[in-house]
Amino acid sequence: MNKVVKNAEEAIRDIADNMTIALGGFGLCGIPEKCIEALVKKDVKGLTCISNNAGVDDFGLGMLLQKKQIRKMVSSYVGENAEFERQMLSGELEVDLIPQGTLATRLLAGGYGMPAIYTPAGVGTEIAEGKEVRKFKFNGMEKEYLLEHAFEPAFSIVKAWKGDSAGNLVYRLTARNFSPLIAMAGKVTIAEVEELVPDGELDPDQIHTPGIFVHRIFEGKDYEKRIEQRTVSPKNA
Amino acid sequence: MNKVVKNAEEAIRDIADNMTIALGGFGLCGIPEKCIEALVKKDVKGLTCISNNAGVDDFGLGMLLQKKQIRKMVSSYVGENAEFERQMLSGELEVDLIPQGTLATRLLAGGYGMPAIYTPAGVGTEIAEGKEVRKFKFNGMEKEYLLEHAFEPAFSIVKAWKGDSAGNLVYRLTARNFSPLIAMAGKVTIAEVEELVPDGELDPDQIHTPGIFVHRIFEGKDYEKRIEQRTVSPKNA
Amino acid sequence: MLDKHGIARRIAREIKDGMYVNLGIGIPTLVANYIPDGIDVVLQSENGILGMGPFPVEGTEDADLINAGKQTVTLLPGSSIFDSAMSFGMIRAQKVDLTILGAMEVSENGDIANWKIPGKMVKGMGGAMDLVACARNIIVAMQHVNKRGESKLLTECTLPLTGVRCIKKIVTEMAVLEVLPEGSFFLAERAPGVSVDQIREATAGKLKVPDEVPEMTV
Amino acid sequence: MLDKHGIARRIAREIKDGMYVNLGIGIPTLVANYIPDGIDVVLQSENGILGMGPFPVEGTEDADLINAGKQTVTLLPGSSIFDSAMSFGMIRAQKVDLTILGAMEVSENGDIANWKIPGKMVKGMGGAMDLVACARNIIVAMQHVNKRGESKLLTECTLPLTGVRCIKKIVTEMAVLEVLPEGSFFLAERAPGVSVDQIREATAGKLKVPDEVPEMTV
Repeated sequence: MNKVVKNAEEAIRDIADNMTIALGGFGLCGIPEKCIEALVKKDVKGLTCISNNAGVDDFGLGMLLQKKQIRKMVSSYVGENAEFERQMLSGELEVDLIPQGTLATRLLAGGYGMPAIYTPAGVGTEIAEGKEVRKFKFNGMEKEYLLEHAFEPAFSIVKAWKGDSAGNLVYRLTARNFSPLIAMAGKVTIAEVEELVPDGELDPDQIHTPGIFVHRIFEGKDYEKRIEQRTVSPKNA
Repeated sequence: MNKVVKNAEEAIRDIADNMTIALGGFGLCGIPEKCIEALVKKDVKGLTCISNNAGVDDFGLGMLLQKKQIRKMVSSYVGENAEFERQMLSGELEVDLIPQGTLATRLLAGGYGMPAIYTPAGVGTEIAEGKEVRKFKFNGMEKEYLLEHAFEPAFSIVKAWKGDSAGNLVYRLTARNFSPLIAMAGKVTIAEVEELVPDGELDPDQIHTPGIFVHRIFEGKDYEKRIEQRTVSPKNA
Repeated sequence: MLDKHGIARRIAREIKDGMYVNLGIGIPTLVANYIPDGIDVVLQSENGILGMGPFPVEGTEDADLINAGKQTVTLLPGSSIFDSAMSFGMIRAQKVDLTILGAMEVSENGDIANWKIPGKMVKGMGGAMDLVACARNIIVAMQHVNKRGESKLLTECTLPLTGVRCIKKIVTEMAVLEVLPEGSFFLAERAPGVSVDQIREATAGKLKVPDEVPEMTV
Repeated sequence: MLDKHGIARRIAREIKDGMYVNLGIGIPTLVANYIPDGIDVVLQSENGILGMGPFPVEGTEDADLINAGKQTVTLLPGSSIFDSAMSFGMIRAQKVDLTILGAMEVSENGDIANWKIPGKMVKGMGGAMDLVACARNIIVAMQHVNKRGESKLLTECTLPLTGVRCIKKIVTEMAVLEVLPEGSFFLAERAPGVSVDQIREATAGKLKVPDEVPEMTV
């Protein structure tokens, strides 16, 4: 089943104003650079973006923020982004902050057809307001859990290391993060990969995202892969 | 962190009468042969076994059934086992039949600390008796779901292809099946592997079960890997 | 009257290009042999395969590579292996486009029974309850009547149910039937040489027969 | 008075052989530098690492390998990488033995606030709400008082909560404190050169002081 498209422009052709999309990445690590660029160029507006972070001012989702293409961010952590903070505090940008594990599990729920899940994260905090609270026993302890609903984004966009025309994806190191979950949750899922390999080259035992979850795939060129916090040990060994 | 034990006997040393244990495998594919043998030898009784299948008369869990060591089976499919059928119909053996996806997801829930999950499997059937039914909308459709609880076996036993002393596991082909889920769900998890490799040899990107879920690991010798249904295509090409 | 290969061949025509398909044990497994050329289909096996291929050439069987019927199989290029939670995850999320499975009984409102005969046969439901509860598109491959000549297409199932109001299409040795939302079997096609009266006789549930019932092309 | 390295060093003594430990951003990250020899510990980073190693040697940084603080890191032999659902799965299932994180405020009943200052700073909770709600064993690394000299160990938190009744142990520049089930800070250890009175003064919440308060060994 050949899911290869030419490029990012073709892959995102039908992402329209006011849609809900989910994007892989943690900080700037593993973000779908090419599709974000194409969304900036296409200038779609009013997007709801589900993504753990919101990029930095001039890279990642920050580029969409700069152009005010995002109506609402659904994230767990949005620091390191001055334009974001400005838009949020001024009320231009709607922000739904969600515990990171809840975000991950609501995406998993979307991919696995579980309409809702229970998690203890946020019980007793403002996150719990208006949510169903229920007691369960787990690991020998009774405690309270919140009912949280599955994410079902219209489009999901992820970046992987390698992929094939069947849509199978392999991620590299912590560039994996939310991407396999986001890939599963999308009604339409777009994957950009550093290397598109012939079918049969990827080891079937080592696929992180099976092709059934991926609808369009293309090879991106010249990834910048910017590092947010370059921390190193001294060179003397 | 070195989790290596000498052999199956040492690995199962504290599995005692009347405990609940979960075992990996689908049919005879990927079953923990060595630990099952050791359980037979140790002659623990009154076990509750969570496993998709119950083996055949003289292999796999069938060996524990022959010796009447199992009080209760929790499975999705138990055909192909005459002794099983006899014990069940005579009432000697308690059997809890569970839809395969529910079984898998309840194990996942145990591994992921989700006390309960919702699934539509079995709604309106005898499986739903006494269970909470709740309507949710998913994928544009409202339907009924059952609340099902996480499995939390005292011991989990899985067989993997390769493993290291940190407890990381890699499975081979469909011998994977339920094993990663079972490995995660156990309060104590035992892994037997065809090959125990030095730490650092397994690619961190390609671990199916991270070592945190595994408490004891050993290399088994001379796996029989019996085939239940040998189906072949003719040799003319 | 169709034989089991005929049923499989007729069902194969329901498979469209680009589909992900789960095939149950028995007649459904045969469907794979009749998928028309030029139709690109990926077979899912619920024990954890996408891209399942034919049985292995003798001597190349691998104990670690079986399908949900525990038969040795092969993988095609572009295949993937995953655990059972992901397998039923993709089924539950309706990523699998079509499920084909057998049945002991189907009722006129789309209920299906195929996992248990109380006191006699209890093999378990395997993945069937998940598949019928989740799939958007289910085709049942079955015999119209049992060995004692009794209809298996009923007003109500007599055996413990596998799923309720989930079956939309049935292919038997005699006919192709659709389950209508108001609760009846719509006779869509006759098998070659089978009359409407024969089908009416073999169907215990409500049968809706249109003015013209085309003979199926297999 | 301890500096932040002193706090980290004191916390490191809480880490036992065989533990899986999650270290938050800031002082907790420093704890890794002071884990005693002979103690075998695996560091978890909630973006998907088990077996996290030190920062890479200059020139070997890899943009694809960062920790939850977005810092470039390395992997140790026996490490593994996984997605965020599994990462928080193992946290939620309490497979991670110990969580060390920072706080803006802690209350005498173990509530913690560390993610939001209404109208001023809203960076988000990241994984903190999951970690405090799930972990069986949490140590807070924090300053006893804020820049204006006000206590951060309170009767009740004034900032939006991250989690309720979840903190059991706190290490500050002045003391080691345990949160007692009935709702008070138990003064377990004094930092070198810090008096009980100084600690009493810096603690707004209920402070329970035993007859003898040992000076900590760092």
